[in-house]
Amino acid sequence: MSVEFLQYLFSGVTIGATYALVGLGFAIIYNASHVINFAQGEFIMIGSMATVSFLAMGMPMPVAILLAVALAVVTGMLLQKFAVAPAKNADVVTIIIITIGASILLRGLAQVFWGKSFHALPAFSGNEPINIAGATIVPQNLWVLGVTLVIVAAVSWFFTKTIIGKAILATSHNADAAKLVGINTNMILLFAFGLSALLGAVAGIIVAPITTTSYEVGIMLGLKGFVAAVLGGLGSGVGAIVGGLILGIAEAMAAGYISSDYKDAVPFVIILFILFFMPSGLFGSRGTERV
Amino acid sequence: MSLLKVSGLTKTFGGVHAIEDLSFEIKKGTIHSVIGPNGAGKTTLFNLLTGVYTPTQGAVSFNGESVSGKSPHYLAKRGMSRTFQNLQICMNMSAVENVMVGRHLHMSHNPIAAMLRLPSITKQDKACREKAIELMEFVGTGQYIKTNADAMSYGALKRLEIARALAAEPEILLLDEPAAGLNGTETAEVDELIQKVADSGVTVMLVEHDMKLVMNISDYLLVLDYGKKLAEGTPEEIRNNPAVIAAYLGA
Amino acid sequence: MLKRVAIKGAMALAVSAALISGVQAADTIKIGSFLAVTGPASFLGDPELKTLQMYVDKINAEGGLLGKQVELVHYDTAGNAQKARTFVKRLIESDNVDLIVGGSTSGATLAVIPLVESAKVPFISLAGAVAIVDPVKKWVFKTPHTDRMAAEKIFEDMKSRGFKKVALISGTGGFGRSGRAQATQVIGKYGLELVADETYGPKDTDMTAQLTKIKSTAGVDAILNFGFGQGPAIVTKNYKQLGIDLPLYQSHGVASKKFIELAGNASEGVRLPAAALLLAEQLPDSSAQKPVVVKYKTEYEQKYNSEVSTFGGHAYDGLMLAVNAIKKAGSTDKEKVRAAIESTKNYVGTGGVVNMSAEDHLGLDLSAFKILEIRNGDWTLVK
Amino acid sequence: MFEKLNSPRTGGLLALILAVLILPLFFQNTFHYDVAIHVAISATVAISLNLLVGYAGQISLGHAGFFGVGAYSSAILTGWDFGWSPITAMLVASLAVGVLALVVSGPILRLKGHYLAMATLGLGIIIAIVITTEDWLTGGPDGLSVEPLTIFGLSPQGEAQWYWVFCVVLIASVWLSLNLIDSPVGRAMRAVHGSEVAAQVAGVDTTYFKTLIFVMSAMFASLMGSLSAHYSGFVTPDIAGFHHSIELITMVVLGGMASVFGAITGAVILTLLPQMLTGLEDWEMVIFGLILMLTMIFMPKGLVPTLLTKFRRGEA
Repeated sequence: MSVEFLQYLFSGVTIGATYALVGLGFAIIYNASHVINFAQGEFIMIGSMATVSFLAMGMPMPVAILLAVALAVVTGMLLQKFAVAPAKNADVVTIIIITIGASILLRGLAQVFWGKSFHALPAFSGNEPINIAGATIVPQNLWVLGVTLVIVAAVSWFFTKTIIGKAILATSHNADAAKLVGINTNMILLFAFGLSALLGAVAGIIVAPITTTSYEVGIMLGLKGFVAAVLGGLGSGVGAIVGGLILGIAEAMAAGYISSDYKDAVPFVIILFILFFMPSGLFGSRGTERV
Repeated sequence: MSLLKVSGLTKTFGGVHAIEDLSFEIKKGTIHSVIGPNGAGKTTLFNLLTGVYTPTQGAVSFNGESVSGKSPHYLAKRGMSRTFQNLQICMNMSAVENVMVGRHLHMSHNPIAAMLRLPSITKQDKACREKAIELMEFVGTGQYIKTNADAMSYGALKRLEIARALAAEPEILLLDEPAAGLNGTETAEVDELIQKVADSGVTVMLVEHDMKLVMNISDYLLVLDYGKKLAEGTPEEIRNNPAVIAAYLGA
Repeated sequence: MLKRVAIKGAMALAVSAALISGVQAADTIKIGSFLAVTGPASFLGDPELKTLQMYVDKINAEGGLLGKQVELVHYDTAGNAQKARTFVKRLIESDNVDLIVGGSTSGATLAVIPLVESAKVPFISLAGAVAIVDPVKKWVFKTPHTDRMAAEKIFEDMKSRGFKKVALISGTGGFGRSGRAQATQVIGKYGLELVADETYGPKDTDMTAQLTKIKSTAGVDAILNFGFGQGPAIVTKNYKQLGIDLPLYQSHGVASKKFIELAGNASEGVRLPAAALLLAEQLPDSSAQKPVVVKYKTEYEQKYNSEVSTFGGHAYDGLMLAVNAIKKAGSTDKEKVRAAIESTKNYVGTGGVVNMSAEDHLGLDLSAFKILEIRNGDWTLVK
Repeated sequence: MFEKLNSPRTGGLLALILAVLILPLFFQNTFHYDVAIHVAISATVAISLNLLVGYAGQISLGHAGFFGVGAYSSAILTGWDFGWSPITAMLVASLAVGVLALVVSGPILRLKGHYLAMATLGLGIIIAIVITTEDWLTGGPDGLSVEPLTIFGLSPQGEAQWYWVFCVVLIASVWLSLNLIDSPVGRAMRAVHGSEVAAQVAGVDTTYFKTLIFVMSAMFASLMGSLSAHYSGFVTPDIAGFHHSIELITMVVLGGMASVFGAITGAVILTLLPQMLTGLEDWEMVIFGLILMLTMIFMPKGLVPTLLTKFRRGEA
């Protein structure tokens, strides 16, 4: 393996891990409510920008991070309660427009209260490059990977082992049946939005030291997260994570070996290609339509 | 002569046989019912016959032409029309427009002419609307002509679907549980309606749970059980068939 | 029924049309502006707008211009050139402005040039591309140094350090694209050779792949990055991460303290061409620019409590050029004001000393640029 | 007589023509004309997009891509390199877009719901990236200037003349769309939305009709892109971008899906609103986002259909 390849791989995996977390957020909400939340990217923004602003108020880093994540979770729940829930019977496109409206609103608020400039979070544990077989990474790359792994493990434990997790899954399979067996589906939806906001916020915070952040950072990351979720097959958690990693690595490889000009087009070319041959993504269910 | 001939028809979903090695024939001008317990594969059979599903194995021939694997709209063109167990009404359209969609095959599809609203189109459209109204009255939904489909009752929609299917002027009409969810009076009305349709020369294939209705109007019956043919014959023969009695009483 | 709805719609449209036509203000001098205050180029538009507002207020507090109050009419383009066109039409047609100072990005400026030319309104652009004033358009001027000058200044410095082979990396936004084109054009003049040419998107968050490619290109003597926004900061961080020990040059697109803040200690040793404004107090007392830049810097930082950038400086220069020209013309007659701007001589601004002429609507030469190096988290002049 | 006036084709069209004729009386300057022209351009594109999204039920989040290809093709083909006549360029561009749409429609239109949204979004973004990147042809992010429009030796001069051009185009497209919707083709299209399987068993070749409407709507967007490029004399990649696509679909959904006059209303609102919010400076986005959300939450069917239902109920 050449040094360049290894370097591209590291770079791809780091950014891919972010896409994966955001994609997982999309998948969780989609699973629970069949809604695509175009405001998902704003959770990334809220996580990182709120941390920046709490730090500026003089709070220690861990407190700032906790508060920022909490803020994102609350925002996510408010979004569900006041914007998505009232429109639950509306058309797919209508809900898309509502969440787009929400994302404009959140971006606007961030711009008013946190300003328009770019910010960098300090790295969690220094900036000294680490050399691995000739390729170099910074400690923050390891943070991104580590935190992503922990979160993915926690989420999968949550869905398979806890009551609330199972209830979310049940709701996603059949909301009416879930209601019948006594699951409070409203709470479940609220919870799903909160959880997905948490994932977005965490993703935003762990990459901000590498990528910098601003009130606009959510747009592109949100879109790529959506691509990751669809690539994996909407609603599949594993799919979203694999999808995110594939996108990140493909982007880095394309920039390295093909042309950096078209790097941003790569995820979209991949998704079109995949959808052309696998209309429900990599891990999507391919059931026959019932009539 | 037989209008529809099915031989060795098989459909599997993920290894499970929904229909297994099924063969039967339907004669022109008859009312042919398919009965069987829930999950026997009746709706799957309809979906296979009308091209909504593609058979895993076996052949379907319609008017002597092999049609297995053909698309629904191709089969419609050949004279096959159907209704659905779970309503498939276009709720974004008015009742009469739903029936007018049923006449699709008899209309011009030139988009340019349509956009320019050429006289040929308007003339044809007027005739189509009249025919649709006529059909709505025929099935007994005359009072809903200007109503939006989403404002109609379940029973009315069931009959609207039949009107839409008839609008195509089919040779064979497949009705999937036309009486499901209807009360006694409504069922009787549908019973009468099916008889009327058959009298007008259309071959009818029927899936129905209401045994009284089925025994009343059917010329032939096909009994399915777990995707396989259990019995076949006239109502009288079926009534006395020990296997059918066992299956129905045993269940 | 539908008709009623449609008529209501029409009435609503008419009312809104009346609304947006704005109230015709009394006898004021109107300066129009359209800036990218939000959007990806907001770090340009934001300080520009703040500067314009601050100094227009100041002028008014000091009694106005030609005895009249100055009114600033501003619209936010969010960096969208199509929006810029609509707003410039609004400025010219609806607000009847006497002159326009604005256009944060080259794309927005280039898109409105046909409009101001046909409406014959003096326009001082705050955007970088050389194409804005080359060829010269009668009504269009600009204050920022061109990207060509930046490239020339950088290559001059590289040449003086004996470099031969240059690796270029640039953003795919308007600024980076235009800079890349200019750099490729002028590089030959300095006997340098371009051996790598990489790009990154305006919202990209990782450039290690591109830099790895450059790192593995043989014989590179120095790296030049043309871009603005957060991109150059990430390039700088990634460059440090990869342990590349070649000299790194940035363009004038990073000339604000924000860059040092974002890139952190990775920015140590980075060189860039920039206006004297960034050095302010460090300038020798002999410099004619020193009093101007120190004054602007102090006033801006006091009022807004944030670090000054050269972009705000461009707006300052644009406004002052306009004010001086109106004073000189003694009226707001558009042709007279235009002629007055064109005859600007020895205006000492934050960007340098401006000498305009009919052939030169920028009026700056290479001496307006200094090569700076970042040391200990601050700008220092390279001797 | 009154019955006829109540119908969208007679009453609605008359009202629209009346509005178009009366509006210039309120215009004080060419900026007002410019805004009206932008409304007309957006409305026309939104109507054609509504045929696809509102009537046929196929989401497209990449329509600005087709608009952009039309605009750029016209800019390039009429430019000095080629020197084509604008009308030829416009038609060729639209045909090319039609072919492009036809080629991608096969795999794309098999998709449903969010998958279709993703695919169209991706397609639009790829088009925008190509336009931004291939600067030798397109001028890159800084854009390209466009030759003025000449048709049979006539060339619209100034906003007032262009206003009439675009209004005629708008009225024509309203008329054509209303005709189409109320025809066998239109019913087939709407049936695809209402119930794809019902349409199929009624003999509707759903693939054909989805493709037809997708291609038509793409070609229409391209034509409008060309026209608007000639009007503004300048094109930048923004017009092909993701934000423009979202803006167009928002017009359709906000105004009302499956409503021709809804699309126009959406275009009016989304064009005027930003102009009216300019005074709010930093709060512009907040207010805009809020209006968008509240409208859609409380009127999920969009403004025109919701208000119509209210009025009808009031009348009954």
